[in-house]
Amino acid sequence: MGRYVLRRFGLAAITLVLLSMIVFLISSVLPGSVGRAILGPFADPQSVALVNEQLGLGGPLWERYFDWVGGAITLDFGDSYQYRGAPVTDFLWDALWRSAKLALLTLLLVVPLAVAGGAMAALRQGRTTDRVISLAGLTLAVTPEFVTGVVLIAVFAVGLGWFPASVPATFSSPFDELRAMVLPAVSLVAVLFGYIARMARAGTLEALAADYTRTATLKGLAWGSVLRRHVLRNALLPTIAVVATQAGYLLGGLLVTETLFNYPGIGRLVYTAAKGRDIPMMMGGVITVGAVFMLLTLLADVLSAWLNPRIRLGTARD
Amino acid sequence: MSALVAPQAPAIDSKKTVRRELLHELLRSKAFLIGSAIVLTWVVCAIFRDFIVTFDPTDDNPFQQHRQPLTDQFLLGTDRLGRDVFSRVVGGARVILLIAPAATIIGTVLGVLLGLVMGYYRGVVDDVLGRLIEALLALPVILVALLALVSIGTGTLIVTFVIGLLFAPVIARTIRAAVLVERDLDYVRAAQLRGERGPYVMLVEILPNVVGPIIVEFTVRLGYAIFTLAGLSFLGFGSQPPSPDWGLMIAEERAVISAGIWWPSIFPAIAIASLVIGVILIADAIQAAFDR
Amino acid sequence: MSATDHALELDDLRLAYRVRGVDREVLRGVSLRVAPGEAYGLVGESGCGKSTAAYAIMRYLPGNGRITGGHVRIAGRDVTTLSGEELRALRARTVSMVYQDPGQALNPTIRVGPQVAEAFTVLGASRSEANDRALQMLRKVQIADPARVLHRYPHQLSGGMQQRVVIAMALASDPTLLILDEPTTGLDATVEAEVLDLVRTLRSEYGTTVLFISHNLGVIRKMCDRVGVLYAGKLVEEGPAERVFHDPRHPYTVGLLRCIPRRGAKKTARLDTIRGFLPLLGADLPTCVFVDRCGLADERCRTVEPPMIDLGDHATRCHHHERAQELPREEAAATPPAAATGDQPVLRLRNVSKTFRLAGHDVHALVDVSLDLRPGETVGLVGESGSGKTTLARAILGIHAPDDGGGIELDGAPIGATFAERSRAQVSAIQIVFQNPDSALNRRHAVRRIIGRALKKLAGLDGAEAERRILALTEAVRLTPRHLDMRPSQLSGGLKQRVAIARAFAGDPRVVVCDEPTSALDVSVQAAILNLLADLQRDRGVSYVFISHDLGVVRYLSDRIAVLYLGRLMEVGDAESVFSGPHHPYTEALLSAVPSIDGELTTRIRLEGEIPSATDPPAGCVFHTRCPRRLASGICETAEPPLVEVAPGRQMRCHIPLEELRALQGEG
Amino acid sequence: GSDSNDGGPGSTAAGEAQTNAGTIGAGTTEAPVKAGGTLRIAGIKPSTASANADPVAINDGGGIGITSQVGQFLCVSAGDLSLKPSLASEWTSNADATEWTFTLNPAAKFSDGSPVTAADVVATIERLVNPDNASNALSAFNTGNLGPGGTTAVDAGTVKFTLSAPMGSFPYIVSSDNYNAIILPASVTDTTQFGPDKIVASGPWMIETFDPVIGVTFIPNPNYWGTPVSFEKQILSFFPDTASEVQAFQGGQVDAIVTFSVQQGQALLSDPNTTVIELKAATHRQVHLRCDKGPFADKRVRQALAMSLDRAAIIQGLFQGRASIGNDSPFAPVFPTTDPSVPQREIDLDAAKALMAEAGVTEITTEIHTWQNEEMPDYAALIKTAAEQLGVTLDIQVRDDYYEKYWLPGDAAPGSDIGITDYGHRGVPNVYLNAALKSPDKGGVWNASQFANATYDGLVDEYAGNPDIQGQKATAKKIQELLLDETPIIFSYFYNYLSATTTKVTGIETTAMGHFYTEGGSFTE
Ligand SMILES: Nc1ncnc2c1ncn2[C@@H]1O[C@H](COP(=O)(O)OP(=O)(O)OP(=O)(O)O)[C@@H](O)[C@H]1O
Ligand SMILES: Nc1ncnc2c1ncn2[C@@H]1O[C@H](COP(=O)(O)OP(=O)(O)OP(=O)(O)O)[C@@H](O)[C@H]1O
Ligand SMILES: [Mg+2]
Ligand SMILES: [Mg+2]
Repeated sequence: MGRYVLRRFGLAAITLVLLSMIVFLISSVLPGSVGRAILGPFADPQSVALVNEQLGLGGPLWERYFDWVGGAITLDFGDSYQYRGAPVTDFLWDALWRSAKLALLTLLLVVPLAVAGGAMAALRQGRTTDRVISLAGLTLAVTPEFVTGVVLIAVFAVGLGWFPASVPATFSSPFDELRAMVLPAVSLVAVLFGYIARMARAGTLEALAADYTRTATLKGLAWGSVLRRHVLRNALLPTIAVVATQAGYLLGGLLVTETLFNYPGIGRLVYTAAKGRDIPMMMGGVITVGAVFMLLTLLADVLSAWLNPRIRLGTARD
Repeated sequence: MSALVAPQAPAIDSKKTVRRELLHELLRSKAFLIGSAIVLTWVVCAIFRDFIVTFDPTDDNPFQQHRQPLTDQFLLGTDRLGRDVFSRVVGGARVILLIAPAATIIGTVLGVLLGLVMGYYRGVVDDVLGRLIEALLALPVILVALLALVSIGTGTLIVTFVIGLLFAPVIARTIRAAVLVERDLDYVRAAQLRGERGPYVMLVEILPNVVGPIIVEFTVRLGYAIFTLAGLSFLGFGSQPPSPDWGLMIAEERAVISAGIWWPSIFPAIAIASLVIGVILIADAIQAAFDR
Repeated sequence: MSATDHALELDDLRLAYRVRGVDREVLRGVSLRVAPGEAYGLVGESGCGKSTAAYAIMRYLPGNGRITGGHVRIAGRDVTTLSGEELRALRARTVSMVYQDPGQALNPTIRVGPQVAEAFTVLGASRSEANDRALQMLRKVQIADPARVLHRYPHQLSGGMQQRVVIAMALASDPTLLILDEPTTGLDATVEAEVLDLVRTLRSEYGTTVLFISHNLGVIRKMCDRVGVLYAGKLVEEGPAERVFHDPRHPYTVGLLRCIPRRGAKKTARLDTIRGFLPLLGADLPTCVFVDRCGLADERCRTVEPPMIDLGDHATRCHHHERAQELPREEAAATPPAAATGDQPVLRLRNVSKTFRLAGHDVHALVDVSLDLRPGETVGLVGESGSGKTTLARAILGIHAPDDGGGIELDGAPIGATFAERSRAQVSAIQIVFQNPDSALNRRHAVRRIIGRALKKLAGLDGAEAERRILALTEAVRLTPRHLDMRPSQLSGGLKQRVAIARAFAGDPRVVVCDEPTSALDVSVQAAILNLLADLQRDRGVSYVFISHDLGVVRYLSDRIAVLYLGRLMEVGDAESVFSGPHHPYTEALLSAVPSIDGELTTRIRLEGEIPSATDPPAGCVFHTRCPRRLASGICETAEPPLVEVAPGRQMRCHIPLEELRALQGEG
Repeated sequence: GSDSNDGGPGSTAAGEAQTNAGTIGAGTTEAPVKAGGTLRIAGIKPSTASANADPVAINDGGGIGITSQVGQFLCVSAGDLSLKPSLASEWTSNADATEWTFTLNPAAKFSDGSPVTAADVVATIERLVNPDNASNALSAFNTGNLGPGGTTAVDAGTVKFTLSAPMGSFPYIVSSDNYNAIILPASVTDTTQFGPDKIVASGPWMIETFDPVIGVTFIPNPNYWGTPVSFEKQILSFFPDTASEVQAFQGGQVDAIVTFSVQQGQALLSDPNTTVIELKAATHRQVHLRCDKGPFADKRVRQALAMSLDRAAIIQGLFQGRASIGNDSPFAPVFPTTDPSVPQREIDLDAAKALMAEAGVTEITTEIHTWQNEEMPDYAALIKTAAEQLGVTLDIQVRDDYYEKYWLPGDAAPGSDIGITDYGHRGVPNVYLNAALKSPDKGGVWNASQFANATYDGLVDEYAGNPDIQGQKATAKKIQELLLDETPIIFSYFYNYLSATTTKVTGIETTAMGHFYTEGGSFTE
């Protein structure tokens, strides 16, 4: 198990380095002048040249990359271009924390719902309940989040006025904050529900068809205990991995949702940084998203490995 | 070890009947029928656009009757420039049904080749490419697409290529898994044992056996291509105005939903959702048919 | 007889699976009775409905399965009408079941202890009581160190131990009826023998009624008092085991028995087969179910359904039961002349070792194997699972390069370690027939293409010449040109294996490695393939390295036998002398584990413990940890015996002199 | 503040004619006011340059929205385009308008209690005119002919600006029109962290918290020298676009929107609970046509294209009429110096086609570039449609890197044959006349159409140097006619500047540049 975790960590580290290279390459071909991007269209050419010089945008690519990596190892992603002088990390942690809160709320809502829904669909396989849950999940999962979001805003924020349409700068109470996060969270729940429910359904079906379930049933166990002790336990293993993967995506991926609801999370941070040619911010954000994603995947792997004695204890025989 | 395998008696099915069997399976699936009906509707819209639309989807009738609600003349109302929403929604089908399949084909071809090479050769090739793919997959596709588009600029062609390239790793991963299973089968060994070279084994021996996963993967990715392209258009990284692009239409008109002007944005939203759902329903049914 | 007298009674049981909207009949009215305390064996080819019958008894059917008629009574109670709760109670207390693949039957995420204890808690035991009784039960099934096993996860146990755990759970409720569905299929012969011994012991102890399902006639004979032969969902013959095996009265039973290589049979005598195939699921069979495959069938058989004819204690469903044993042979009985074997070895392995380097440890899969193979000769390779048979085969083929220091010679000249380093002639000279014909053939290629491509690559043939050779090969493997345009999915397992054989023979090989070529096939098909291999050897003078678990098959086909244990050759010798003894203690144990349909009772030589790991083989003689004849002197624990020639053409790796072995085994 | 208005002979403010500042909708309420409360304002997320609210760097409404709360100018360019005193109580110039003297209001204090002195003004202005500071105000001061060293303190309360050339409307250059020019204490040397460091200034509000991503909270300046504010707190939240602002406003999360567009703010225009503040302004879009090369080098083609546009319809369609028609010169109707007698260019397809024929052009295919901002892509679509009738095919390219690549032709930038650029409001048209249209080597630093015309350059110098409004008007007529003929840039419309508050808020004043003055505002009961 220790070896396994170590190995996975090593691989994740390599992947992260590769990711940083890819992103660095992409960002190094960003068009136009950074100085122009910072100072805006009407700035004097003289000023633009000055800023370009200040930012030290010279030197060969690999040299700049190693400079960057040197900092990144100590979690110093340099100073932001757009928030001149301010360290990128100040923004990153705030945005990450906010995204994490949103992600957490989303997961708290979606996981129990989707797992229960998926398991229920599996138990009623082929019947109406299954059809309804599967179809609804599928439909929600493939409906772009901005479509769901727009509808949610129109109905619950503008129409009924139950929840804010966007996230204000400050909150008078944690309750207010929670209320503001409901709509973005729900639009994310809609997207995730289908994935997780599908996974839970497949896992449950597999466990239901497994020989050990047959053993348990033929042992004369009550159906309830068969489900609890034998089916669900094994069915949830693959679901854990999906949840973690989706959590990773939540943090960075749903920049569309964050933009739509004006939620200052890390997705929007990267998006605005990219549009504003704020390369340090963009690099920092992308690497953070990637690292968090990998960490969560790793965690999920380790967790499912730990829950799965075959991996935890190693295979005694082959 | 000796697990007994049922000696299926010389089955009656020939090559043709295998396909017919699959088709029958699909035609019996409600999901497939509904999905096909939806997709077909949009395909018809795309192909016969000029016979269906009542106005030129791009630029007829500006300002004459902007933001008109639904009437007999304007079936789905008009938008802020007085353009017929119905015509634009119908015209939008052509936009998406050109670029989404194109992007998916690029991704599938690349992904399949990559998956074959990785799965077949394993070893260093697989490790290196695998890490690269892992690295790319650590970020949501839409985020990477955005970075790429910001760097190299937008445009239909570029977006198509970027999405294709970004889908390749995902597809490669699936195909690789299928190839890994195949390459451990004895027929591959038998081919190697008579001195076949790598490309022959991959393309002639293995490829035909992973057609199932490829078809499934293609349809699933097609659904997500539509999804992603719409998202990019919504963020302003897709087709250029005045192209009747659904994502763009929603982005342009979403602000006025609250003013009660819902038709210019809700209809494209329904269009996107229905097309993606249609494609995914088909993908689901195909997968189920292959799994059986 | 009143119904309550039977532990189990099936009364015209009919069952159908719904496939693509159509009900397909699987059980076509099965009636049988099992008396309390009796062991009843159910045999039949794969797919004839054995497992279906077992699950019908438990009323545990897949969603598309439905009992369409008849009754199942267990101790007089009709299972088909029980309520859910009654059914649960019945499963908990009265019937238990053990099935194939124990590894899958145990929940991988729960420790063995709680899983066994569950069987007691459903009976109302408290938790601690259940734990105690679980421990007792594990002792009963003779698991070594049961207290520790309780805390293990299933995957940490060997297959044999897993099956013991499953049996322990099954016997927990002291059931009146125990159903065993192929409980040993998939286990090694040595392990199988132990499990069967255990079942016998427990049965005599508990007096449980047993329904034993197997396709292996030897196992059934060993385990059962009575047998029923199932064919296409119908019981075609039933009676006391001895009578059914000695005086079969149904052509199907007769055919089945003829397919099996009997002790003493050699490849020079051809085996018989059963023509045709099992009818398709749900096929319309209005009269005798076997009529299409029967050599005795006449007009009556085609028009009148034979009833179950009572022959006193023995019953058969055949109009011609008196003539059953006169069933004409399907294969020409003519004894083909033996192939000439040359003296100069065609293939020579010199000190071949193979070490797999896994993360952290080395697996010594082959250690210093030297072996000669003469032209036209078959060397049978036997050994338990994991002993290195496949690894040896792969080393010969050049799939695995052997470790440095060893080498392979073809016709006296060394050849490349891997196939990539061999010339085309060398590659063509050594070919293989795989175990599983399903995966050995490309599902997407037609037979013509499969064979044609092999001809092109191995024989360098193209065009008309290739076409001619394709037809010749097709004929040689008893396929018809009609088959050439089919794809594997359209062929049965036996036909597929013929295609695979044709492919292997495309380049006129000198040596063909057969890695369990028949273990995936039913006995009737197996017989045909064995005949084919023998014919080809005779006609072409090819040499075989023949690997099989089935010692009967190996004995039938082989001229010489090599016994592998932990990657080492323990014994090599002439087939007859290896089988007749004296044997290496390991060979002795292997032989004694085989249940035979001839019913000769040999004393079981039990192997202690489990096969050690190839990563960390024991010091001294690698077999000493399990050897029943281990010397008291302690030399076995310290010194590894060399492989020495103990008699002309006979090598053995044992500290015990041959004479002493002869004496020991003679008196046993 | 002081009541004195229009100090000096060169003052250009003319409050009477074009005043249209005011409110529309149901908002003109006389309800009793209520002191206190937190005012929540929605603003667009500041641009990259404005992110830290550095007064030297800010370049957009987002930045102005912050600095105008905490800082003050020498004078204010009001909604009606008149100049009003602020830190300076009066200003005068010498006869040829090359020397301007400003008298500071002695009551003016910074929020730390220290008085605003001439030294502070000199330090602030010198920082802005210094080319080494990458100041966003450089072009403005270039237009105003003020360079480094031109600002001097006469005494503690008097500042003198010495110009390199006459500039009749110079006070606008140091007014709120030049939004970078808020006066900071001389002790401030580095303004780059203005927001985060909460640097002291003289306005009614002080920064309490500053988050460049989320927004800014303000508390009242205890040492404010003007009328104390009524609100007890003010929160400015940043939004990525108008659509989100409108949603937040409708959902009740904010009380005011700094500015919104007709297109995106449709819902507000008809909402009875909303007060819409509307100002006529000079805000516009320039459709530049390359004069030096390419398909539009022939002025007849340019004229034809300009003639193909149905401006009335455009204004109706894009702004529901809330805009003034443009006549292809920067002289917006709102400017007092604009001569309305110059005939308006109308749609005339026949004449346009005739011009094309005369120029011998039958078919043109090129790209029209712009960026994703408000109605600009739509405007491009309309131009495309109109142009098609003349055989001109325009492929629309909405690009993020418009300014880097397609606006001005340069070393690495191809520029564009035709493009659409957004220009903000100014109190006087001088910047438009100079930067956008003067020959590139004569100060036309934003000359996207590469228009070079010596007569024009001369006329603009004459216009700028003339301190008298009637004299300016005469020159303006010549400029208008010249530009109408040459048509280097199409000016179709100047749209009105819209802000919104809920009806519960009164007394807010805005400028079309993005200043949002809450000093006199309060909640109603
Ligand atoms: N759920 C099912 N649906 C449809 N057909 C089934 C189902 N289960 C089994 N069958 C088919 O029913 C037939 C009998 O199956 P069964 O498992 O009872 O055979 P068996 O005699 O136990 O064979 P084996 O020796 O391979 O275990 C086979 O042809 C099998 O393919
Ligand atoms: N590729 C491999 N990597 C590591 N170990 C291997 C590999 N192949 C075989 N082994 C190990 O080598 C030993 C011999 O395996 P081999 O497959 O030759 O046994 P076998 O006699 O053919 O068994 P079976 O009867 O189960 O087919 C086993 O311990 C096995 O685990
Ligand atoms: Mg079975
Ligand atoms: Mg093997």
